[in-house]
Amino acid sequence: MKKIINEPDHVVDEMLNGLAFAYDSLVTRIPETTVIARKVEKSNKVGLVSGGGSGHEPSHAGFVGKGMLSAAVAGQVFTSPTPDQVLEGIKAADEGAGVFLVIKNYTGDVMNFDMAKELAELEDIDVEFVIVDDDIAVEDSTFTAGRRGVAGTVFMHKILGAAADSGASLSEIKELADKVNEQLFSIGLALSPATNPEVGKPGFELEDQEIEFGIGIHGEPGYRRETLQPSKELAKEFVTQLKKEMNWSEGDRYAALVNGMGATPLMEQFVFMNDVKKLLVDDEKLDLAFRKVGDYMTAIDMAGVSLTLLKIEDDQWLDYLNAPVDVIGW
Amino acid sequence: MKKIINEPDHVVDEMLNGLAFAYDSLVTRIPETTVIARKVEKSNKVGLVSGGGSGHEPSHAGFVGKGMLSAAVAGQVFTSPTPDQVLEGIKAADEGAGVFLVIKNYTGDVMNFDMAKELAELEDIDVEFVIVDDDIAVEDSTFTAGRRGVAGTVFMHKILGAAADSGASLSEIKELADKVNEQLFSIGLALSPATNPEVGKPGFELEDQEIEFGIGIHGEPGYRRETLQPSKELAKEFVTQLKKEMNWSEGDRYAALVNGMGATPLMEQFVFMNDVKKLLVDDEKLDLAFRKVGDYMTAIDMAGVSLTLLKIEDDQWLDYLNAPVDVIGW
Amino acid sequence: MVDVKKVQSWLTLFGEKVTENKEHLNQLDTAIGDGDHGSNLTRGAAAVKEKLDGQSYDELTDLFKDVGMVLVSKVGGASGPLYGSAFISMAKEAKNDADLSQLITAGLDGIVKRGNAKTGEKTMVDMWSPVIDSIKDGSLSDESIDEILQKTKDMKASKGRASYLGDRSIGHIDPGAQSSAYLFQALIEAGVINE
Amino acid sequence: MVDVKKVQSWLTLFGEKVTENKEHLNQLDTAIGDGDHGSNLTRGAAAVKEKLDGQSYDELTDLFKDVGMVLVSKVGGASGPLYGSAFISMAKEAKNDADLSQLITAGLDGIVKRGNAKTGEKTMVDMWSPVIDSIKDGSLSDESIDEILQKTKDMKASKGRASYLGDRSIGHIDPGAQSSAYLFQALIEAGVINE
Ligand SMILES: Nc1ncnc2c1ncn2[C@@H]1O[C@H](COP(=O)(O)OP(=O)(O)O)[C@@H](O)[C@H]1O
Ligand SMILES: Nc1ncnc2c1ncn2[C@@H]1O[C@H](COP(=O)(O)OP(=O)(O)O)[C@@H](O)[C@H]1O
Ligand SMILES: [Mg+2]
Ligand SMILES: [Mg+2]
Ligand SMILES: [Mg+2]
Ligand SMILES: [Mg+2]
Repeated sequence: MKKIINEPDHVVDEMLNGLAFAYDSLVTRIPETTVIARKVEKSNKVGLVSGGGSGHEPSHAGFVGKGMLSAAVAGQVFTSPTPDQVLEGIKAADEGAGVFLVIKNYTGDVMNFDMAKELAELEDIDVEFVIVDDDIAVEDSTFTAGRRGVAGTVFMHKILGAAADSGASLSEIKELADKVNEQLFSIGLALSPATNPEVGKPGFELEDQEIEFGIGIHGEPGYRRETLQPSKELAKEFVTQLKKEMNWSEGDRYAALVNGMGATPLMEQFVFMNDVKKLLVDDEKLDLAFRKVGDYMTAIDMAGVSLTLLKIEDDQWLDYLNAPVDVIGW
Repeated sequence: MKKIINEPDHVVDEMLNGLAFAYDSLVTRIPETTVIARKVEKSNKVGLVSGGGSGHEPSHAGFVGKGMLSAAVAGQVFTSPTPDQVLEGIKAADEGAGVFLVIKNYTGDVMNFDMAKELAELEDIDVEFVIVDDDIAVEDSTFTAGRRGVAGTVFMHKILGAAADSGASLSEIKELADKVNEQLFSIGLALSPATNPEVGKPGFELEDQEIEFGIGIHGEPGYRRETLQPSKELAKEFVTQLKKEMNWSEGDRYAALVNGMGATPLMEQFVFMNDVKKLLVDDEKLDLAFRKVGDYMTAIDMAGVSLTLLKIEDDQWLDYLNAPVDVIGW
Repeated sequence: MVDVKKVQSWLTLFGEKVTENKEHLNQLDTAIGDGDHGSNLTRGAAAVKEKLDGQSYDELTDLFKDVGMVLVSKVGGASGPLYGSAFISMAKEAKNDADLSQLITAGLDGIVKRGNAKTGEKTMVDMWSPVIDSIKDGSLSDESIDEILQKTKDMKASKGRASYLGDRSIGHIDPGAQSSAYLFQALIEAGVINE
Repeated sequence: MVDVKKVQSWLTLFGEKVTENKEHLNQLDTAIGDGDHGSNLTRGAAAVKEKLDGQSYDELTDLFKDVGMVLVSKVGGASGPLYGSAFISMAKEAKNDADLSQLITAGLDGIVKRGNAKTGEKTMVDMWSPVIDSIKDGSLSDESIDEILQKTKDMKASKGRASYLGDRSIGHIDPGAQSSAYLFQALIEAGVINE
């Protein structure tokens, strides 16, 4: 393991301190917690909290700030934060109008955030939540813990953050979140595995020219291993899988995110976006009305990319995506 | 070589198309060129042009937009763009008040940009330039081609971009650039080499636990190889080298950039920033009045970090650094 | 009646076993999960030790509750809330003068309420549920625990992280079942079972 | 007088040599630079070929100018402007009925004006400068070219990318000197030298 760290079990603590120091005009670390909260005057709006295991940087603390998350709660690397920490996040986010939780569909996250919700309700804070499950690589919940929550979560943050900022109520945000989640689909691939610093070894092995389709953001296995192919073939596999799910028609409007998994340079991500464009815009005649390329939901030092598509069902979603924010990572 | 690309010699072309497509509200690719120009109404201000070999993404196209660069010119991977391309960049940037070039001190860049300047002057465009040479790992120009231009260049873009936006004249920008360059110091290290897609093999080799101090942004060798140490020791080496150069005193004001080299996750960069903070703020009592962490000037898929310090000689520099921008990568 | 002191040494022993076998648990979890089950529980065990060391309890319910709360707030991931819920549920049951099998049954209820797993889904439930039967019929032993554990090998996971592997989860012992095996081995070793 | 047709086949030959030896040039440049000198010049050679194919020149100056402009606009890096400046400078000199040694001297002047290197700094200048002497005294041959080339091995680079290596640049042939060696071998092969 070759990493710029000190003690592996201090990584999360030191990372949060580094982040809070570097961006102290935007955010603050709530003392004695793993919560990064925004420095924004409270104004009786709905608070938006997300979080999960660490290792997905800039998720989630990188999206804390005006127009996006009120607070982010970090767990150990690839391990959901505990309910007491999530509760601290909820308290930091609470402006009196309730708090909304964005949870990625992983067993640990769901259970810990759910317990936190119970604890918050004991303290008379209204809490609602959405469980994002955008990863189409996984079979549905009859066979598995359900589709995982992956990079699409970042679109969820952005849209809900803008809605909260514009004064939407807790129930309006809940309704919006459920609608967005229904239209949110992602799929990823890995060229090389992630190494959790606390584990010290890669989570899986890939041969020299082998890649894996359908990987999750903690190195969970995907649905197929094969030899590395040109970018345009990789893009085609993604588009084929997404099309099966989404049944789009010419002219449908989408937001698209090409997301780097942590060790894949932007150079490759832009090349990949160019291939996605050829397939979706030139061939499928979709209207990609909003686009992003970069590292948004990573898996430590995994090399790979994911593609997220969100079907824009409502013009307002686009406005929300385009609304200005004051965060580290958007 | 394991990369998400198609033909290696189409990488730059496809990358520029992917970028221009993804961010078409901000930038446009000038047809038949490798120039990315901003979509901003021209307003008779000084145009700011940078560029260089590709492989440093988000540099330089990621900094094109309101408040920063007018245009960026991309060369082949790790190869300076040619004078005719730079000339196209100059023409795209020209608003009638002259064009300023930010050149990184590499022999190829200097010569090609210089030829472009001559060509532009033939077309009656006033051109001035700065040659950024912030890399303290290199001996001075009696022994070498001079100190290299590395991540500090991004601070140069930001400061000059804000100055140009506020209406500074070509000669004022030249003066500002020279002053900033004098106060700009960087140093980097690599954990693993970069692989140029057109070459197909890593530019150098490092053992399993070996790192190299003083590396350049194309994998140029540094001043020392040794065994990987904890982040805080790496930070100490950087700070020791920078202190030798800069002779700071308690209370001096600095801007600091922790820059990832392309394959180093943000997690590690934030841990590193935390160690930099302990050394510079807690121990040396410097005032780090501006801070950034992230991938700004990369070397394709090299793993490593660099640290840039800019001594703030004038309050206005801080204002310029903090001024809002509309670009992909700041 | 279940003896509070013995339970305390049971839980201390559990923590020791988990800590000793941290790497083994991580390895099991690397095969079908994310490789952290040992690290997660070791973190929890350290916190439990800190909480219990030098402390003595009069009421079983207080002991279970403290352990449950510590686990919930230190472990994270899936296993934190699950083990935490088990002990909190046992704490509630302990108020009713429950016997050991009633306590463990309450623990399982806590796990199931939190995680919704049925038997056969390759989770810790597949350790807890048959162990309860063994306790009831007096057949719990290191051997029977190991037998139960081995059975998780052939199961296909449909809950938790291992479920993403589908058929590829078959052939591996479930890490949570393994850690629960340590729990019940510790139960025997601490003599809670034989009173 | 230098024959235009022969010069054209000289430059075509140069492009072929560079293209054939692309990997070798890249390898030399990997050792002390960034590994692209072969790729850079091959790109340039392809563009020169495209420009010259089927074209015939009456005036040497036009031929040199076209080649220089193509190299400047296709090669990039350090070698693009340097080779480009060499040929543009030769184009100017060709207007003066210059002989071969005067032409190559003008080429070297172009390189030096652009790059400011002196001899001994381990650059292509260390090929061009002694080659001019050899042309003048009629001793230019494949052997003398190779001798000159090998001498760059022991030099320590203080210009261009190799300069960052300091002492570690010693022991390697300079890639730009190697490509210039191909240029002058082609000169002999095309018979420009013997008229
Ligand atoms: N829904 C569930 N019900 C019961 N046990 C579960 C459930 N999901 C996961 N587990 C148990 O949790 C164990 C994994 O715990 P751990 O590795 O600590 O958490 P994570 O999966 O979040 O990394 C699994 O081996 C399994 O026994
Ligand atoms: N200042 C200079 N003067 C003359 N030749 C130079 C100078 N700098 C570099 N060179 C030559 O250029 C060669 C490298 O060219 P190339 O690899 O194509 O460019 P780059 O260094 O930009 O990658 C060197 O081997 C050397 O011969
Ligand atoms: Mg985990
Ligand atoms: Mg080069
Ligand atoms: Mg796990
Ligand atoms: Mg080179």
